[in-house]
Amino acid sequence: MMIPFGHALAFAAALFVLGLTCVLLRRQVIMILVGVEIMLNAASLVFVAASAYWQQADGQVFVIILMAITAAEVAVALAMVVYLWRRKRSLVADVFNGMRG
Amino acid sequence: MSLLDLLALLPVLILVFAATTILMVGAWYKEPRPLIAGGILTALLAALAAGMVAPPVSEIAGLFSAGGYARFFTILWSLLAAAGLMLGGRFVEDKKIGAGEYVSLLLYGAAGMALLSSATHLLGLFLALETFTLVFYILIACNRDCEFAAEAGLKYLLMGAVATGFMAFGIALIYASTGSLALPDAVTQLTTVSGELHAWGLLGWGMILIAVGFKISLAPFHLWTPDVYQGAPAPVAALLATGSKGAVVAALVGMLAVSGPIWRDLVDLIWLLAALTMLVGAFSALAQKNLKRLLAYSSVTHMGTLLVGLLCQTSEGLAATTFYVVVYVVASFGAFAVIASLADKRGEPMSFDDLRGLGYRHPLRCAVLVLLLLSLAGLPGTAGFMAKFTIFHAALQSGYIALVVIGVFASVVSFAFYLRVAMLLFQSDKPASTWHVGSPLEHAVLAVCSSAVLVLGLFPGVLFDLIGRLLP
Amino acid sequence: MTELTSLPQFPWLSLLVVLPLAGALLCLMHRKRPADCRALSLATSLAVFGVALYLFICHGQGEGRWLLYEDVSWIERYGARYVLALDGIALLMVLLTSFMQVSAVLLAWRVERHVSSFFALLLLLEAGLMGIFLAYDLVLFYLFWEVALIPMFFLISVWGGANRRQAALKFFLYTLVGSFFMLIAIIALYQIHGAQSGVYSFVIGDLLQTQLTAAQEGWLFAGFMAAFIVKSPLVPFHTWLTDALTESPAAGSLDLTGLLLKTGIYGLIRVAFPLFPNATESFLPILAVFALVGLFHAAWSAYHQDDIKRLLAYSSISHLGLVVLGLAAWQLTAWEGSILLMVTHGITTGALFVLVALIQERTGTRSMKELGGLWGQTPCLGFLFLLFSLASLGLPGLANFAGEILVLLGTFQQHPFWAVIALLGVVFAAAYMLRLVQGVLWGPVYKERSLPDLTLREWIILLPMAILVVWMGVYPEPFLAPMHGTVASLLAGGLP
Amino acid sequence: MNESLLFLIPLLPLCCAVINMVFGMRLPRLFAEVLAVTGVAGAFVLTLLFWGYAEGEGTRAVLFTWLNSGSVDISFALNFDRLAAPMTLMVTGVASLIHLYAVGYMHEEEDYARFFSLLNLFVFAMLAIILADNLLVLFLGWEGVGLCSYGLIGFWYRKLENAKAGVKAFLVTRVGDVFLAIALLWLFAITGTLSISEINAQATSISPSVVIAVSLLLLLGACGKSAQLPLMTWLADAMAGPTPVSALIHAATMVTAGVYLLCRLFPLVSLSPVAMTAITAIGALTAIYAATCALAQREIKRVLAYSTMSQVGYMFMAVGAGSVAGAMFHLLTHAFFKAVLFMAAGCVIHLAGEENDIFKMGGLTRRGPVELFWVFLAGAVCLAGLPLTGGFFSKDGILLALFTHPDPFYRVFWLIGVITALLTAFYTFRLVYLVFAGEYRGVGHPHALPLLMRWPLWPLAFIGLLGGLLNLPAFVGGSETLHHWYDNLAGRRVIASHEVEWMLILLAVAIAAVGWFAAHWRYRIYRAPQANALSRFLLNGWYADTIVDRLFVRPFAAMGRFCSSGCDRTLFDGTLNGLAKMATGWSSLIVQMTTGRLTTYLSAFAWGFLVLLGWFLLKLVSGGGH
Repeated sequence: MMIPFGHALAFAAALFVLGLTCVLLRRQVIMILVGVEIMLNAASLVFVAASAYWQQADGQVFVIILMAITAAEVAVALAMVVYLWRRKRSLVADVFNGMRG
Repeated sequence: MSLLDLLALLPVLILVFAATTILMVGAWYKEPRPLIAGGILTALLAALAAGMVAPPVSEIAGLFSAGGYARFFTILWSLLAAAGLMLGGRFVEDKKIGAGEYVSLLLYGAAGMALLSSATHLLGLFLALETFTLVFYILIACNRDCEFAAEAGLKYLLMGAVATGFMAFGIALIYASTGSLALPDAVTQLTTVSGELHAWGLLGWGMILIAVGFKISLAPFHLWTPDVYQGAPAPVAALLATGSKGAVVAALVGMLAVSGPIWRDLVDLIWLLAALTMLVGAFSALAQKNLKRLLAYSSVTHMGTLLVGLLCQTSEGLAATTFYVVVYVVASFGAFAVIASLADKRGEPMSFDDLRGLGYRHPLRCAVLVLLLLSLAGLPGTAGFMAKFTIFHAALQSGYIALVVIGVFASVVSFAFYLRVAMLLFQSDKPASTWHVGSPLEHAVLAVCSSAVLVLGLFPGVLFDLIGRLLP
Repeated sequence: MTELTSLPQFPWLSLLVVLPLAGALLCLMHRKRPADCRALSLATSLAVFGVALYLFICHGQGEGRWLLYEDVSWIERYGARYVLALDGIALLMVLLTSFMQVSAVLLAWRVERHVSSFFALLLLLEAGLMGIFLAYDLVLFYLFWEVALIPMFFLISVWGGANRRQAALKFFLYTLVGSFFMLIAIIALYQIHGAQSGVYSFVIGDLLQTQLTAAQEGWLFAGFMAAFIVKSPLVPFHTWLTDALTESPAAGSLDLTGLLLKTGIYGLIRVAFPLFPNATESFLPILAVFALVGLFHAAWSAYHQDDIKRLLAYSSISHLGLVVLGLAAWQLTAWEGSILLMVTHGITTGALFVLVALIQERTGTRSMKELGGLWGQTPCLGFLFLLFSLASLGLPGLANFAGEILVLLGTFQQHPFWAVIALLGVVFAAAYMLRLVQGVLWGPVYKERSLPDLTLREWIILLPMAILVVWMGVYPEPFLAPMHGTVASLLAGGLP
Repeated sequence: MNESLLFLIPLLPLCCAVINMVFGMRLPRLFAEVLAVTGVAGAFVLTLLFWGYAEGEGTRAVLFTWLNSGSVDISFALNFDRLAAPMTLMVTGVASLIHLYAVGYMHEEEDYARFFSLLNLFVFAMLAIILADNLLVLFLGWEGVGLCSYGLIGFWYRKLENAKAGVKAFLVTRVGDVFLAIALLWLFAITGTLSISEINAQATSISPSVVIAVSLLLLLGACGKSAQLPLMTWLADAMAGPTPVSALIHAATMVTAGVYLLCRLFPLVSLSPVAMTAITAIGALTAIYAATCALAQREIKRVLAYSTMSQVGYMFMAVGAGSVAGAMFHLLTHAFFKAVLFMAAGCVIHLAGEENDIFKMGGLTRRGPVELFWVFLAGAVCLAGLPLTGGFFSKDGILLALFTHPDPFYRVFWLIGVITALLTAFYTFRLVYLVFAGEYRGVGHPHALPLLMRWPLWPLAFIGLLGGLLNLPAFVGGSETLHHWYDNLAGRRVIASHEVEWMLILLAVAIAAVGWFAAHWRYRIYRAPQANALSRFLLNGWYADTIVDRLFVRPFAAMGRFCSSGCDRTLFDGTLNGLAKMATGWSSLIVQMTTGRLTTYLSAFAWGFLVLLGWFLLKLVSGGGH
């Protein structure tokens, strides 16, 4: 195998952090969701790399299931986005701060 | 995946298939009551199946255990789903929500919790977790009349999504470091591998911890809790506060039970989390002016206490934790049930102004509420005391004296805010307005919860022995 | 005492606990019919009193450590058992409790708001107290210990005076903090004992044999003391009491001062001292200092009060200081005096609280500035007020004197100095009690108003107390006799 | 007759008291009065009947066990012996007459039942003291008389100062009681018993130092009840009570309880010369102090009160000089003539229209029945110690005992006694002149004197005058009856040559005469008194009250303020409230984390993550990760 495991992990970690940063810095609900997707992809990457490293299929199975779950999650999320837009005509996350304390 | 596996999976299958059917039927047939009834029956049936049908295999497809412990929680969550449906009935009717959807979602959720509690494989764990998380994304936001529902939904959704990210990545790292997803190995390998991989694995555990921290709202990942509980309809909040958390804890307990103490390197981190959670929860609750938020924060405190039990990693501690989970679920669910049963067209009585003097309008249910709150506080004679007692016992045995002292301190504070509610309810300065009389089903739920709290408080021996036998 | 398994007999002790509980439940069921609730709770408390009286007469003179002993397995997993044990001291406390309870119910006859709940809470309180006085298993003891707080809490916070909620919370949390320390100590002791003997048990009798290092014993003892000292209460942990007593409704303050206060000292006698003899030995002098400080502090504070209820609250604290001093002397006579004084103080101060309640009913005030000359307006009430005040300042021939003189006689033999200091407190007691009497009975009439004298119900409450006060002052023998054996064995089993 | 019938003596008054207390107001007035009188008179008769029991070693009677715990075993027991018998007789006798007088005196009082029951109760308590076989029963009576005096002094409770006077009496005497109690505890700790006879028997085996201490404690106790220095302040104020009360409590009986106590425990007390000297000194000081105060008093009853104080001082001196017989002798005679004086004073006040101030009296011989004057005079001459009266002999006996005491230092006390006698004679006749001589200076209208207020005075007056016969000294041909009656209890036998005795007699006569003439010269014609510093000083009893107030009362109140508002309110509650505030403060601080904005919540993840990473770094740096 040409790519050392460590590099893969490092790259995935970087990706994860990027995704997290996106989640933290963007205010738009959509963009936050995108950030989450990136984080999940980082996870998938690790799985793939690991399954290659350990010579097992489990990791790839997990990746596939992960995709499915992500899809479902996104579906719900988008429905929610529409719902929110109807209510407040805005998708800035911090607009929804009716409850606090 | 043989037939025997399917037989072993029967309770969950019942839940899922019934859920799907009801979903289908609900599309054409809008009459809520029969659908709800069907859902309740299904849940009870599932519980019955879990109790009666002995599983032919001990493990299902290497993903889920079919052991007594898993069965126990399957029964518990199924019953909880039934109770949730009992509470939800009136809510669905009043708010004109598709009964089919509601029922099926609840059943799916129950299935997810059941699977989670019996997961023996990180994949299964992740799957189950996501199942009921998705369900709650929808359920929380389902009340269109409440101005906060959408907000609650959004908050839970985004937080949940991020948590999922952490979860997935954590599992991935563990897999990377150990090369296995099956539970005992996945965690026990970690002790054998060394160097870089070990570090990655620990990191993975840390991330899982963060994700779990979100699910069972440990400080500082608890911030969403009060908002979501406040925005979510009481029946849903009840499930969210009890089932979704209980299932996760149950999964952790199972994990620790099969694979022995695995947190050697994480102990002081968890110690910190527990202490922080107990204190933050207690003190935040002290400042609340809204019953649902107060219950949210109280649940935070309880999760901290649970973590103490988990931290021990001894059989003593795990048994205590399990007991605590059951007791907490019953009491907390009951508390939300009281709110749900009082709710009417105006919404739910949760602000302290609504509660003031309510005890003279609805003495019985307010008395029940006080009883449940006292149980949550841990008054001797109620189940809550026995639960706290066992946890402290285990903690002292493992030598976590400081944690016990903190826990005691936290429970003093929590007594303060629970009693404040109790006084509020029976404060006769100005007459309170009348709320809904509550449906028989709701009263039944309350009766069950309160009697359970008392019985478990006075004769906890039964449950102790059961748990002692079930723990793998 | 483990070899003393449950004797084949009717479970009288459980009956003492269960009867009030049943009464409470029945009361709650008859929420719509207050009259029935009154009758019901009166019947219940009378029945309990009957049982207690039966025990006093038929089982009062038993030999050995226990008069009655009930032992049923409860929580096997933790070795907690349902053990109720009756000895001479417990017998007296039970008798006192049931007696006071009857008065309390009669006193609460006039309560108008939420009658059924009120009586239910009263009965619940009685059950809790009975449990505290009888339980011989630490978990059970702790259970009753806490359960007894709840009814008191609601009695104060719902039916209490002006700033009742604050007082109620203070009362509850303060005592709670103390008892949590006890909880930790209980668990720790349990584990130490289990680790040593392999037998995990919460029964005090078993735990007596635990071998503790000095440090362990000290810490555990401190844990228990935290609960008992706060409950007793010893100065400076007493401020919750004054507020609670002042704010709580008449029946509540009757039970609080007459019974709930005694639980702390009772806990010392029954739990803390026997379990930790060495720590006790080294702690006794400190305890004595606590007691004396409390005695004088409370006496002085009482002298300064204008609210007569608050004055009485302080007087209670002062008396309990003497009781604790007697215990600290660790001498048979002193102990018997202390226990007798607990009982008599319960009756006299309780009666005074009743009278204060009646005065407040009639005049609508508790301030000495707005009282005076009551003797002329309500002679019978005045006479009883004078009688109980004299008893409480320790006039020979009345109840408290018997206890006090025994305490002093005993204490002087061990520590003359303590006794002499305590004696000065006697003058102080006279000072504030006479000030009270003068403010209420003598002097010019504050306002010319036609006040009714004692009604029949009030006579029924007070007359037995008056008779007892004289009887116990002149012939306390029947009340001393049952405790001789118990006290002796406690003292023997106590210090090595 | 078995001896336990002796209990009828104290119990009879008690029962009557209780009956009166409970049913008094519901019974016809006459019945209540008859009941009260019979109670006491019955006791008197019984005492006569049982007189035989007192001879020899006396008789013990046990009723039942009072306290029994461990080594403590105390029962209600009487000891009717030669010391107790005459005292009992005197108390019951005088009390019966006073009760009769009281019936007349209180015939307009509404609240008669309380009055009579308290009087009877008092007699009971007094009898308990006298007949007590153990110190605890004695203590019962001791406190009992205190209580009754409290109730009787403050009888007219509507006037606050009366009630206050009552409280004062109770408290001051209670201070004395504390010392008595300490002595009691101590004696029990040493001897293991409280029976007086046994204590006296074991007295010699007690270490001297302890004896001194205990005796001094007993002395202080006695001072409380007998209004001796330093616990004398209550007696003068106690005159606020009705006159019969003053007569009964403050003349005849209660104040002599202290003397009786010392005589009872004489075998113990006499073992320590120090204590004896202290007793004498206290007596002497009190005697002269009270006499000086009496010189300047304006109220007739206060004069008598102070004179009582000083006479009791004589009795103390007698005890101190070791002559129990002398003390008891003076005690008995004094009881009679002082009772007469008080009751007569009551009549006088009636005649003067409830006027107490002797400067607003005068000429009362012409306003009232003349026999009143003679009775009063009889009392007065006894008090002044004119020759051949009872007072003369008893006082002379005491002076003789002092004079002949082996310790020369006692001569000083003797001198004080003599001076006091002079003063006594002077203020007594001052009183007589101011009240009876000259013109009426008051404005009040005389009230009629009911018969019951007049004739009880006669017997007392006669006994007072002829009291000397009780213990007529040998050298005037008397057979010292009382002394022989007491024999081994009588204490030191006073032996003196006839010359000395005659010398002292003459001296006493001279003194009495001088006092009388001085008063005659000063007060026969009334001259308005000029108030100077000295007279004010004496009028206020050397400002003793002020001193006590400054030294004890105010500090006590201050402590009360400090403890209640200073400690409890500010310190303890302050701390608690501070804690509560702190908790709420924290909570409001923590709650601010929940901003309600999603970004905050999400950043919590980040923070958690960072902490996690940091923690791992820490572990790695510290050689973690294996």
